[in-house]
Amino acid sequence: MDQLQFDDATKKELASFLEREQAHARVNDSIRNLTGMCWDKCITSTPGSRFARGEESCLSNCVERFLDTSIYIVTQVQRQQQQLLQAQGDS
Amino acid sequence: MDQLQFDDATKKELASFLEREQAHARVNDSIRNLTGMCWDKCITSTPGSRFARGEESCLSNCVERFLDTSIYIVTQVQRQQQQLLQAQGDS
Amino acid sequence: MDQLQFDDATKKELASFLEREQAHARVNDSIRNLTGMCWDKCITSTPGSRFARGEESCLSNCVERFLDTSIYIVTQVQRQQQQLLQAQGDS
Amino acid sequence: SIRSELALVNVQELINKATEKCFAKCVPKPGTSLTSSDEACLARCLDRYMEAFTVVSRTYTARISRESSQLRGAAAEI
Amino acid sequence: SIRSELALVNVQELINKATEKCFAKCVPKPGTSLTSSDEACLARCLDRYMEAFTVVSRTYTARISRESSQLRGAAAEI
Amino acid sequence: SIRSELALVNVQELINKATEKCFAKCVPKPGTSLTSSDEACLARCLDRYMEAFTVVSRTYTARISRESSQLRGAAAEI
Repeated sequence: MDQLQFDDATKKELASFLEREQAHARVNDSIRNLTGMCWDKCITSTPGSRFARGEESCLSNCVERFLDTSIYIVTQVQRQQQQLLQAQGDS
Repeated sequence: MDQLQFDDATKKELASFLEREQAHARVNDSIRNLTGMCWDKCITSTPGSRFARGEESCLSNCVERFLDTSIYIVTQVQRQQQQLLQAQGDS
Repeated sequence: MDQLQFDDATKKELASFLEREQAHARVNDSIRNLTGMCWDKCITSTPGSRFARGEESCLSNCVERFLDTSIYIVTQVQRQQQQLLQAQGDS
Repeated sequence: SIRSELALVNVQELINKATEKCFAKCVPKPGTSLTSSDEACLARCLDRYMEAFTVVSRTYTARISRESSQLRGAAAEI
Repeated sequence: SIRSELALVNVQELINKATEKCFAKCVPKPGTSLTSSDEACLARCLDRYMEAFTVVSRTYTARISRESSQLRGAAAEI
Repeated sequence: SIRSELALVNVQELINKATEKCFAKCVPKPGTSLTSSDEACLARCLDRYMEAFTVVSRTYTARISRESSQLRGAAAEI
């Protein structure tokens, strides 16, 4: 618990290291959450010695369509906000 | 990451600002959680261009009854604790 | 928010106190989570003035079997990792 | 500022929740693409989710302010 | 103290969980008020939830202490 | 190091999730012991869960790198 002293270059390097690690951790969280969600959606049979027909493609479709959905929804929100701003500018 | 020095008045102001913001964040969390929970309870049809009959009133009833439930349960817990304390005092 | 100065013995004591408390908090979290999960699995009837037949034994079996499952799965993971390491050593 | 950052986090988490709920409702069996009828469902679902948030928010806030004015009233009687 | 604050947090989270589970069980279709039969259901549900917590807690603690005494026994044999 | 600690946390949370999902699937009615058929189900379930994680991870990573190369392409056109 001693006080550490860093010079500015080290501080910057440290900050960018931490940022990269946090981005990495966020990706890991997303993949883990998507695995749980898509597992519930796609794996409905009792687990066998391999995936049942259609389960594996369901998993990758689930990830792709979820990301499509996420992009679509963010775009919708942005469009609505812009319309709101425009309407305010017009009045 | 330099050490900041505040006088006592500033410290107090800062503490009360943070407290207000935390209370605000807790209210936001509650509203978001209630929205998710009441959505699952009340919105059972495919989403249409407006709420289906009864869905909007179900949402507000859901919030009110959940808060009633929360108050009722806390009151019950307190009553039971008091009875416990009284029973200990009698023996 | 004044800076506190501790000698080494106090620092050690503090660290081990915090560690014990964190372990305690983790046990409390596990018990709360298990209660929620086993409640959903075992308590399917409307709550009565006592547990319905089989509900209480279901709850304790749920805890025991979940811990069995947890141990079994960790053992499997470790076994597979060892096989992987061995296969790498052989090649 | 701390305040606008908290507000941003709140909006982001609301959008994440809407995404999760609307994906569950509108894309029950994910196929090889998002069809235009999936997208139409998502757009309506998003509108309804935001409306639900407004209803919940309004009801919650009204209730809290009702309860705290009752508390103040009760305190004044003492 | 830290200890009693942690205990308080634990109790509060337990009560929050009980509220959530019992609301789901006893108020499936929220109406314009909490009826007396809703309240009776909630009271019984709360009692059962706390009893379930006790059963889980007892079983968990007994298992952990059984396992750790086995570990100590195994260590002694080495 | 921070990096390996984060990786460890990720693996532990993955195993916790697999345990939760496989317990739900393979032990729907917990009895007085884990039978050998429960264990066989758990072993297969764990293998499938890890395979699902690999599929999701591969799909997600490929998508992200596709999107960011598109972004770079779009930026180059300006």
